[in-house]
Amino acid sequence: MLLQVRELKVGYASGADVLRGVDLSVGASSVTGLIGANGAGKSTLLKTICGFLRRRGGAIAFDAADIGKLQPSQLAAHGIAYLMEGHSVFPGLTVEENLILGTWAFRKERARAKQAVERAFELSSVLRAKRKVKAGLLSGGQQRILEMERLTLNDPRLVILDEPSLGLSPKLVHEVFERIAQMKADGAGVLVVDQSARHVCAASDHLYVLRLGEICIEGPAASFSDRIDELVRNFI
Amino acid sequence: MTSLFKNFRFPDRRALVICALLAGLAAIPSLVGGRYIPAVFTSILLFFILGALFDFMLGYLRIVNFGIAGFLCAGAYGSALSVQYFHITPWTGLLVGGLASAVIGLITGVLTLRLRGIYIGLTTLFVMETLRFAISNAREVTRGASGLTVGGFTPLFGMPFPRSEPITYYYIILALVIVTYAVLYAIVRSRIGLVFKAIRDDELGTSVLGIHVVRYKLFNFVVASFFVGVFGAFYAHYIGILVPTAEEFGIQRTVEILTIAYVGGRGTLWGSLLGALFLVGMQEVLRDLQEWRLVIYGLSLILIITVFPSGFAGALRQLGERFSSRAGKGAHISTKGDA
Amino acid sequence: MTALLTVDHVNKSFQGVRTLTDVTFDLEPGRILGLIGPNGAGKTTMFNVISGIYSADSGRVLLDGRDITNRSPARIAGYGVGRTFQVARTFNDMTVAENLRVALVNAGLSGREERQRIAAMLDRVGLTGVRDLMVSALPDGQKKLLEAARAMMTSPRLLILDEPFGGVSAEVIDLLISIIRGLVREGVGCLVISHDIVSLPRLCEEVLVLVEGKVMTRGAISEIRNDARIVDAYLGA
Amino acid sequence: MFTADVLIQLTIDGVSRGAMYGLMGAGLALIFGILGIINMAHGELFMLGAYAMYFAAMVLGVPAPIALLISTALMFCVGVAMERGLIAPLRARLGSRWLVDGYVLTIGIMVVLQNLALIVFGPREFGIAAFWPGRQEFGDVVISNERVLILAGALFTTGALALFLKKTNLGRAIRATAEHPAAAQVLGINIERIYAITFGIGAALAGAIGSLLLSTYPAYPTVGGEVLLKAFVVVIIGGLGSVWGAMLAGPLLGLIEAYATAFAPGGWQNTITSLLVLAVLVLRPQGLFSRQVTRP
Amino acid sequence: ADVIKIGVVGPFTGPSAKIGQDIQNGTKMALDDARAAGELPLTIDGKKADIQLVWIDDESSPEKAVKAYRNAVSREGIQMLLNGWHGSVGLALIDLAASDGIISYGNLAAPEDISEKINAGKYTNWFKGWPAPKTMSGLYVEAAEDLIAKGKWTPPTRKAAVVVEDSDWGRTWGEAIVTGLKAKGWDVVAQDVARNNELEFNALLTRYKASGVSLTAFTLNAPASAAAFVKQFHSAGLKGLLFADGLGWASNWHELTGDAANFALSMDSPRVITPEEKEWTARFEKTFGMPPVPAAGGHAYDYTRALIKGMSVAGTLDTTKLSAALLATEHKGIWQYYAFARQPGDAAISAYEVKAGPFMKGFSFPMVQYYGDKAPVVWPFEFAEAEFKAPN
Ligand SMILES: Nc1ncnc2c1ncn2[C@@H]1O[C@H](COP(=O)(O)OP(=O)(O)OP(=O)(O)O)[C@@H](O)[C@H]1O
Ligand SMILES: Nc1ncnc2c1ncn2[C@@H]1O[C@H](COP(=O)(O)OP(=O)(O)OP(=O)(O)O)[C@@H](O)[C@H]1O
Ligand SMILES: CC(C)C[C@H](N)C(=O)O
Ligand SMILES: [Mg+2]
Ligand SMILES: [Mg+2]
Repeated sequence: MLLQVRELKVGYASGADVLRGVDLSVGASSVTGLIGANGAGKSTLLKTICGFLRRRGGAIAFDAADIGKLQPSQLAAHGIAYLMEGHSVFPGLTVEENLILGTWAFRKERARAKQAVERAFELSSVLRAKRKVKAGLLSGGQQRILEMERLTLNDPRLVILDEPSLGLSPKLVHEVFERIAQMKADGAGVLVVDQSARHVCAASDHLYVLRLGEICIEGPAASFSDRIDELVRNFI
Repeated sequence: MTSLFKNFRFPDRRALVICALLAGLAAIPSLVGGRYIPAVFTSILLFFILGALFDFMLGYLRIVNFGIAGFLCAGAYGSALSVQYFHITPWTGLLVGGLASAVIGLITGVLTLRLRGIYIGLTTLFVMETLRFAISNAREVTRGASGLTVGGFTPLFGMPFPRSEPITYYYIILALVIVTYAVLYAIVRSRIGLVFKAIRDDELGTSVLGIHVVRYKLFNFVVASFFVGVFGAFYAHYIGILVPTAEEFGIQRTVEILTIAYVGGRGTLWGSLLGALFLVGMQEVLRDLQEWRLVIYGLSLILIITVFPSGFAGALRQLGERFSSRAGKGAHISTKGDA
Repeated sequence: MTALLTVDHVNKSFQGVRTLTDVTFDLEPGRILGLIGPNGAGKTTMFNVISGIYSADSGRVLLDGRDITNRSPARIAGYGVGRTFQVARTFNDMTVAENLRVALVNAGLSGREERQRIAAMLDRVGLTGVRDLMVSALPDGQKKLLEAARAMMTSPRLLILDEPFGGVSAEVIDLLISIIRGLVREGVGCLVISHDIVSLPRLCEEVLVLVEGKVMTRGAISEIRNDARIVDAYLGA
Repeated sequence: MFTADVLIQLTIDGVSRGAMYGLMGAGLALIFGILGIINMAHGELFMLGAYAMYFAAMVLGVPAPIALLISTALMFCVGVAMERGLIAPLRARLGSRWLVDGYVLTIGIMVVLQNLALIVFGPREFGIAAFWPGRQEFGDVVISNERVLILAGALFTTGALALFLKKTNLGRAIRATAEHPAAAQVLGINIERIYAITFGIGAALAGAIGSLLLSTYPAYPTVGGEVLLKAFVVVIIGGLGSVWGAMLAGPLLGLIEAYATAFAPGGWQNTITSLLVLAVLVLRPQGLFSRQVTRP
Repeated sequence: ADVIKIGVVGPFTGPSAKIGQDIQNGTKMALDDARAAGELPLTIDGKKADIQLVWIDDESSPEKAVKAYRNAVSREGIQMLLNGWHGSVGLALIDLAASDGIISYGNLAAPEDISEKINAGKYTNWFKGWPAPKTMSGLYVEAAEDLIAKGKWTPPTRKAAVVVEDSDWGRTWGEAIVTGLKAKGWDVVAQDVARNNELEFNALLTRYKASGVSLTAFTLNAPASAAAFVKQFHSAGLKGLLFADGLGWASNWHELTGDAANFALSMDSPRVITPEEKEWTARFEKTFGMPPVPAAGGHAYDYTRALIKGMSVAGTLDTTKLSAALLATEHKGIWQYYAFARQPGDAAISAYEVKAGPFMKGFSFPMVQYYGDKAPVVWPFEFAEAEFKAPN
């Protein structure tokens, strides 16, 4: 397993845990989906894995090594990419500069960094058209596209996505999930949180449902595909 | 705007605590007597209320008013000059000083309406400097850098206010502080105060609710300017000499006030009382250390803000919260409280 | 019957780039119109023009026949336009109840009426349980819900919602839909941007399609699903 | 009386004094933009730079250019140490809300440094007559060699700083950290290091200017107050946190001062200068050079 | 033995700390010297009494001064005030001291307002230690005219420019010199006010140069300002004479200006001329590790010695008697000859003000001309140590 979370306990206020012992794992070359109602603790879980929150109990292992004390700035070096909740472009930097910063982890390898940026522009016509525009002026969806592109520049091994489809048009949602499939094909492990249970279910190999800080259902995604509506109704 | 005060309940716990504190404050100098302690406490009260007024803008609207000393200046000269040229009493002068400052506040506010909080505050820095330089140059009227000598308060109801007896001035400022504080408190506890906080959080989000953000900002700013002016007028008649220097009415004085507001705690009004007690008090206690006194003063600023990042008031509140949560009450997070 | 909202040949560009071109449409009271289109089509910009955050380069916006073009956001809100934002702009340093209270400031209610109204709204959107919680502690989905509730608190006649379903879980979407429908039944007009083509049809029948700043069509969702141009630009294969 | 020569002379004067305001402001703006605090101790960094220069050049007898490098490097270290030792702990305690409280911290630092300087060096001025005595004459227009030096130094530094921020990876990372620290971290940028380096650069800039200007601004405990105010003004005119803005606003302020001094009636120069600054602010409320980068 | 507590006023910290420290050191030195000379302890009301100093740090702000003063009076129980510097602080203290019945001796606050207050008759307790500025600055004009009359200098034009700092001192100094210049037929083309501590003068100088000024006069309290002016005057290539009032308050002026000060003239301080002055200066520098500013440290020293002398003459602390004794006591100090006027006009514009007068006959400063690292007296001619050098 690429990522293993055991018995994870996390909270904000003293005394009240938001995650109350979560177990979850993500394998290489696979997509793991995580769904749950608003406030279930999905974002909290991802933030903790990525070092933005300190756990109160449990363990987080990446490649079998403990990463519970990871600083967010070490993520990239470990090959972990994280799409944060909310917007995370650098608004005053141009689209191009935003992408260049996506190569920070291997900035010393100039040729590779340059190539990665160019490839991103080839892939996305939206970004190409806005190359020299300040990222803060893009529309909500365009910013999301930029974030997705920036994230994949350094060929991460583990990709953690918090609501990648938020604010995207149906067409682009489709593309995002194709992209996820592509990452999986390239050997990466993907952990994806999204409100669109249907999409997550369709794209995932393994599915977790988080409810009030606990995993209440878990299993191969295929086993849910026919009863996804029921799942959503009952647990989300 | 009357309906805006609707939600205000007066004798709540906090208000009572404040009243008790003020009563205590009234007692100390009278009990101790002499001329020194009343003089020091006059300073403490003056800086407390200036800190609270600073915080009224800072803590509620995020206006860091770097020009506050300019409004003090407007009030001081406003009163002193009208006493001199129009022969009003210093008591009327308090009002005139307040109005002079409020008018400048209004003009500044109207000019800077469109600016974000920090810009309004910084713009006032230049209002302050312009005013100071203008006073300095209008020598025929203000005596400029030579200093304007100002008479003390005239007897009221047969009570004399000789400047040689600081205790009498202490009672004047105590009364002024109580009135001012009550007004500020009423405002921040009312709907207007709620709107202030909303504006502080998100201006655009407030305006799409149909709230004219600018009017509220202006209201806040003019009210604060008015009271700062009143205390400027008090200062003029208390100190007896006005000079338009940076130490008196420029950036140095602003920094003194700002420090007290921050050390006391933002967004609390009463925090400034702790700030003024501590900082003014410490300066007096350490007087004998001469230049080391200021080093210690600076170090304690660093220390205080590192140990109690949200000021004394914040520290007290946290203490209170820990207390109440241990008592089993709600354990949720409050990132920010109010008055 | 006159339209509640009329958008009349509105143009808007940024640094020379056309974002809205001759946008024209209207909305009658008691109706809901969906606004869809690819990312960057200009939907949010349209909202910003209507609510006075951006000024239109040319063209007019009328509310009940009254010209509200380029008025200040507060004035326009005062005329009865309530809105939400794509990324919720709640007051995060206040409690949930206080957020709603701010919206009532101009209503001139007594303290008791005010408390009743807030309680009723909290109940309606199911936030009573978190009424005294700081908004910064709410999950994103609930912030969107709260923001919508806050906009409704001002008793608008036109409600414009930017992606109210984005990041909101299914149950809450259901709730939102029923609340909005309730308002519309009372005669409120409603304009909704959404990329959620699963939920949108449950809210409204009619949509306006904006592509590259131009109105492409207006029509029933069922028809639009079969429009090749829209499938190509927006829906995807 | 106001011939072309006079105007040229005034322009040279305005730009050369303004270049220094601009650089001080740039450092202040950089620190404000990235760390979010207005560094009230910025003038004291200038002061320390001036003392360092004096002791290196006059007491130890190091040649001036090398002394300049030494004091700049020293001030970089002082800046980094200050950030690590005093500012970082506060940030760690307060998280994202710490910014506003930075004032008191830096005011504390200001008071301590000022009075320590008074105790350690005494109140007297440590200054020198000139690094490079003499002047250049072009007809009636004269410019002292000192000013040429300062102008060249300021231009060079401005350019270098601009290039650094615009074109290098570190520069981009600094800007990115200012805008979205968490996102920067996710990309692998160690923001703690960025903060320290940024503060170091700001301090080094202040120190370098303090060194360069030693002949006009001798080292004494309260010299910082003078410069801080100018830097402050520049940062505001330029648009808070905008480094470019500050670098352009510096010469602008210098020109305003020079022309106001020359043309305003005696005594009213200061009033007019501050009125002009006020006018600039009211007419361009976001600061002259800042451009909007976020939208609703 | 009893102790007499005396509050010494000065800006010991803050922007004018150099002045403050000099006042402090001068006062301490005077006490030591008096003790060595057997003048201390004093005999007061038949009992031995020594003097203890209490520092009243005004931090250059009247508000701070009032608190410090109250502290000194109430907590420390001072019985007298000594020395002081800022005009504004003097003005804030004069009323308080009067109502507390406290004598203030030798305060250097110069304002005419203080003289006027004394003239109004209420303040028999304020011994004003520095004559009003107009008494002093007029002498510059006299000197200039003298030089011209003697043919030592021929101004190319009769145009002059005056720059002053923005303080009471600066403003009144400027007004006096401008009046003096105009009376002698000078055309004062510019009268400017610089911010306190201003260091940029090029723009002003450009204007002066363009208008063909041949006499420039400034008074700038801060050494850095005075030095900056002198240097920029030099590098702007202005012609003519420069009156650099305040440059003399910088003990290390040559370090700051180099040879840019050549030809400039000052009449702002006592000068180290006599052997006593030389001895005193050397001793001061040795004791405190820095050269003194005679205008602050020197006067503070002298006034302290004079006060001790007056007190021992009075033999009592009774305000009226002591005040009378101090008024009657004349003192030949190291730097000046000190005598206080009994009524206005008496070489002073008010009573209780130190009397101006020629060298060692009253309070006066000689005019020095800077050249190289020397500043010899060049005027009045009878005390001249060097010949005046005309600037090119
Ligand atoms: N900064 C915070 N302070 C306090 N509590 C918080 C904070 N952020 C989140 N919470 C609490 O943690 C719980 C989980 O929030 P989280 O954001 O992880 O939910 P989520 O599953 O991502 O929801 P959504 O689908 O809306 O994004 C919520 O109940 C919320 O109240
Ligand atoms: N203030 C601005 N300055 C410059 N360009 C802007 C500004 N606001 C919007 N734009 C541009 O206008 C276009 C339309 O943006 P808008 O936000 O209206 O799109 P949208 O339809 O809401 O898209 P999405 O569905 O992604 O939110 C985008 O290309 C955007 O870059
Ligand atoms: C130069 C000094 C004589 C200044 C004077 N003491 C004053 O401030 O009034
Ligand atoms: Mg979430
Ligand atoms: Mg949008």
